[in-house]
Amino acid sequence: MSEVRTLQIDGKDVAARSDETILCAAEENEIHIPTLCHLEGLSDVGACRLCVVEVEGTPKLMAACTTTVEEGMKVTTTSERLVAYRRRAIEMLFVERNHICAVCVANNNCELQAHARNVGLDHFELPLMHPALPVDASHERFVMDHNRCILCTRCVRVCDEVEQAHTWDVAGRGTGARIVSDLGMPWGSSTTCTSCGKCVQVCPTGALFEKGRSISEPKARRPYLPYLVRVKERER
Amino acid sequence: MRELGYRPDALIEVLHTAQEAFGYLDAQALAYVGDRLGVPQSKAYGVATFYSYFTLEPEASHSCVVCTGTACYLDGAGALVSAVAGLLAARGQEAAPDRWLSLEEVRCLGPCSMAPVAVVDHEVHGKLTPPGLVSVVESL
Amino acid sequence: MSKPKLATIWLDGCSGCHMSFLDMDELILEVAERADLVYGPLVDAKEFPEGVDVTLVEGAVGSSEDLRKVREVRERTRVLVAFGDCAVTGNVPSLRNPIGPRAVLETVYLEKPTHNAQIPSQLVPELLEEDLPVHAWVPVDVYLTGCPPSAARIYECVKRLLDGEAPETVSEAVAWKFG
Amino acid sequence: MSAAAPAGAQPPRASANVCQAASCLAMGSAQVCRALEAEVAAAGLDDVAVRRVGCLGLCAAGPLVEVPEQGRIFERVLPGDPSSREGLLASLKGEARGGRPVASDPFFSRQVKVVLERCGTVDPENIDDYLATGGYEALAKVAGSMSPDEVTSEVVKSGLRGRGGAGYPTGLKWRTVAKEAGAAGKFVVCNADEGDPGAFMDRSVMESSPHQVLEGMAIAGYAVGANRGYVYVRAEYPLAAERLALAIRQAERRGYLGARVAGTRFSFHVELRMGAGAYVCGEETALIASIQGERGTPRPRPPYPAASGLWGCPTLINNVETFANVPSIIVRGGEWFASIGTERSKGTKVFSLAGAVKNTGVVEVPMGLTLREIVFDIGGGLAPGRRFKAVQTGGPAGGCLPEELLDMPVDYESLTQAGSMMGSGGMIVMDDTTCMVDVAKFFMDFCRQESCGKCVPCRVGTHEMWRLLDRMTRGVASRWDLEQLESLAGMVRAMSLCGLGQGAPSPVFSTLRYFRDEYVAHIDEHVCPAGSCHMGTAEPAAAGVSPA
Repeated sequence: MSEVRTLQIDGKDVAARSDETILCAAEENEIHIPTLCHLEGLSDVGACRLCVVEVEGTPKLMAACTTTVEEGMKVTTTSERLVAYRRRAIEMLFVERNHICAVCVANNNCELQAHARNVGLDHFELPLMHPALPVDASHERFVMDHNRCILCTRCVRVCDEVEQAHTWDVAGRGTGARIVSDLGMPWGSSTTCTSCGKCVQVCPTGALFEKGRSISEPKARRPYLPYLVRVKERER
Repeated sequence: MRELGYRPDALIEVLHTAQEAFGYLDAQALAYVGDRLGVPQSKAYGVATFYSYFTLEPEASHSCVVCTGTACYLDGAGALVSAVAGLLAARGQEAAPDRWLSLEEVRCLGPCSMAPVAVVDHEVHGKLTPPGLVSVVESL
Repeated sequence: MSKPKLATIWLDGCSGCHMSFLDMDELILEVAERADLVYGPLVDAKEFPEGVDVTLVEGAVGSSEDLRKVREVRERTRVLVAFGDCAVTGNVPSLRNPIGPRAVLETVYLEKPTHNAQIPSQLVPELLEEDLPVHAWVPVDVYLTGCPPSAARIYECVKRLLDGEAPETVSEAVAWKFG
Repeated sequence: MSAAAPAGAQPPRASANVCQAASCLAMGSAQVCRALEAEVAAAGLDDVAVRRVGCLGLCAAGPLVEVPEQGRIFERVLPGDPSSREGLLASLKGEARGGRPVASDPFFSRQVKVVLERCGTVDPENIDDYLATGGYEALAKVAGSMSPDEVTSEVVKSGLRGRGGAGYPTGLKWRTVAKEAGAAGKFVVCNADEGDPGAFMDRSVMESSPHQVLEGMAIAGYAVGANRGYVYVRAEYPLAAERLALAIRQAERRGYLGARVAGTRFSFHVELRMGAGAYVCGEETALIASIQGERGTPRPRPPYPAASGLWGCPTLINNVETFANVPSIIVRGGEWFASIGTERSKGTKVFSLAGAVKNTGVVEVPMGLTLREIVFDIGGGLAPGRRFKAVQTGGPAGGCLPEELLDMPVDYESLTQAGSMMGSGGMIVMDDTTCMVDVAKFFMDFCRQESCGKCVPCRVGTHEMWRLLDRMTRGVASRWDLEQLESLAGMVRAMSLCGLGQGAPSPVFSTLRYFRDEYVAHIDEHVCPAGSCHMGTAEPAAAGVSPA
């Protein structure tokens, strides 16, 4: 059974359950830590590094989404250094692929774009890599545009953990890493995809989208994940 | 596979075995392995493309692996690679499907005292010079 | 005291940012009042003048001519504004970068045309290897994002710069979003 | 397979110990062995044994053959050259001539062998050789007469610290795993994924004394309450894997591994797992993923593997050299071990010496010896006419140490303070023809290719740093590029998820700290002081990003 822990986040005394993450505890206390790969209802992987925080007594920065609270912890969620580093991380996501907001289906509905705005990112110091990447439009209803993918793996996790089809996974490594369906074949020829569309729903950018959507057209956000997860837990 | 008990965690071992048997991992092999071990296809593909030892392309008849670990790098591994690449280019065979020779770079094979090192058809050659390696390769 | 000199220039872009500039409605009269518009697509001047106070550069740098111009502009301008996403990031024109200029020219001039297919070589500037943002070539003082930036933000930016505000504080004030 | 004397037979008057580790094998030592057997037989020397042994250390001069009775090591005994065996055969006949005298040669005499005690003396493919030198005595003692806590206490007392890199106290790690409940079982994992380029000590240990590693693992299993172990060997080491697999089978047959270890109720099963070419799998959470048959991507810690490792079970992970130290600690006691080395770094450390040094090979020295003693006394210094510039330790997460630090003692703290690290023990000597910017680029290229791609700071950051370093080595970089490099290095170190990314900027930091003038020369003067970079004629206004 979980117990109660008391800790400080940004100087504010907060109480949390011992199995809660710093991110969770912060959210409950209206302290907002930026996140990108995190999505309520999915497991956390600590990959995007936006939610890193300073914990007193630890020289390393800790990902708030994967670090559980401890008694007496003193957490800082915003500092000059953290803001600069987060900004750099967002910049890196922009420059590694071809994120051209003006012609993206997710324009104005994109979490990456919103983060850039929040940290005041108005240009890139790093040169754009401009990789040649494919757009997979072979699925009858959906499109995967690798130019917009930030490898947050939300699609991989929702497909594995919630839909349990495990159509998506990550192939390759380093800057060559790509989201793939089945054996790297076109999405449309996937034998495991149930066309449920959950991956499209959870994609934070314009990498996965429904056919027929135009630029900037708002996408309906359906907060069904926590509900589905609860149903599954009850079944178990 | 039977030996390893059809467990999902045997994936890498089984892929090693499959590659040894067929020379490379094609879609059919990956699908079969995934199926038998209860590993989703995309995961099998993800694993096969993560590790540099696995190849999804048919093997060339001969292989030349140049070590580019620190000691070899400092001792001129780069020149070895360019020499063999030059030879391949001259023969116009680098992209043919039934290639004559595959040229690979690998990070540190361990015999650093013999730097620079290359492995030609599984045989280790040390203290190489570019002409030396070219003559080894040409003798294949 | 003479009025500050304002210039605009149009490189590799769609001119949408200039359209947005014109979209200021009556505020454009105020800008005209406050500054001398000494160069731009809207002005009949052949040569980019010396001693310009503020220049809005629309578009990315895609050709040898763009590069020559942007270097000249930088030399002759005190505060250079990367005006819109193309100037700031490369944006749509930079979509050609993954495939390279040769492939673009071949597709446009050789494969697609139904007659007289040839790549023009006279009187047109050479395409650079990559289509890059302005700050890849010359220092930029203020980044005005947007595709296009709204008329209100353009006005805000120009007004503050004409008022003599430091480029850093102007940058912060007009920072918005891409797209 | 082995020429170990059968029980009851006369011990040989003299023996030729022929090195059968990878480096000597590559120079033809297997053929040397056969040729020697024929020649010994032809000369009628029936009281001479030709034995196949593990690494003799001086890999630079292989194939190596030792005649222990004469205390001499013969170098470059080539298969196709009978004249290279003349001195050796004379020595086997009893004449004291030729070869390199072990007792007076600093390469051998300055070493202290704990881990390498049996390297070059036992046949790695024969368990009897191992048993004859006291092998598995420690395990029998532990399982037969010590409590798990006593074992752990002995290791704590020894002061042994992890030999894989970071130097975490081994005893403490064991205690943490021992305390875990582990209702579903616990695991012991031997990290044999020696991936640092230029490091080959662990390979040498596995190829030369595989049983010693297995014995260390079994003792650890007993101490922490684990009944299953995995050795994760990198795919580039087929010989090491082969010998370990053979050793596992032999040990199982003899009852030192398996159901009833040394006749006690303790059981310990060991399985071999092969890597498949991914440096990041040396990181413990990635290694766990890889053993589980997954992509070798690290995950954030905590939870540490000690609490949640393989399949969520408490898991003890140590590296090859750490385990190889354990049997001696049990037999001779923790206090004996702690008497070697320095205050905070106990025992010995095995290094692989490579690069521009005369005696390249594997050496074991007490902690606290200076870099100068290792490079110049043991390593024999540089080739004539070459000038020492730097020694690189710690692999891609380590650093380059300059001449002025040569008198620094080699221990965990000193190396870290100097901006490098102990790492697994690779030591690469660089001379004045090596460009330090190019070295930094080399390591960054390595990290960029080995980055797993999970977190963005490492995935993109290593690529961007490599690009900047590449510009510098081509003579097209500006001061702005240098500023960017430093800024990126700080961010990648702080923000990356695992040790690969956190350590990747280290070679940049250390070369900037000690060799900044070389960076400046590349940038301001377009000159490579070492003369190794091909500086093109400056490109007209390269498309770098210029400052606002």
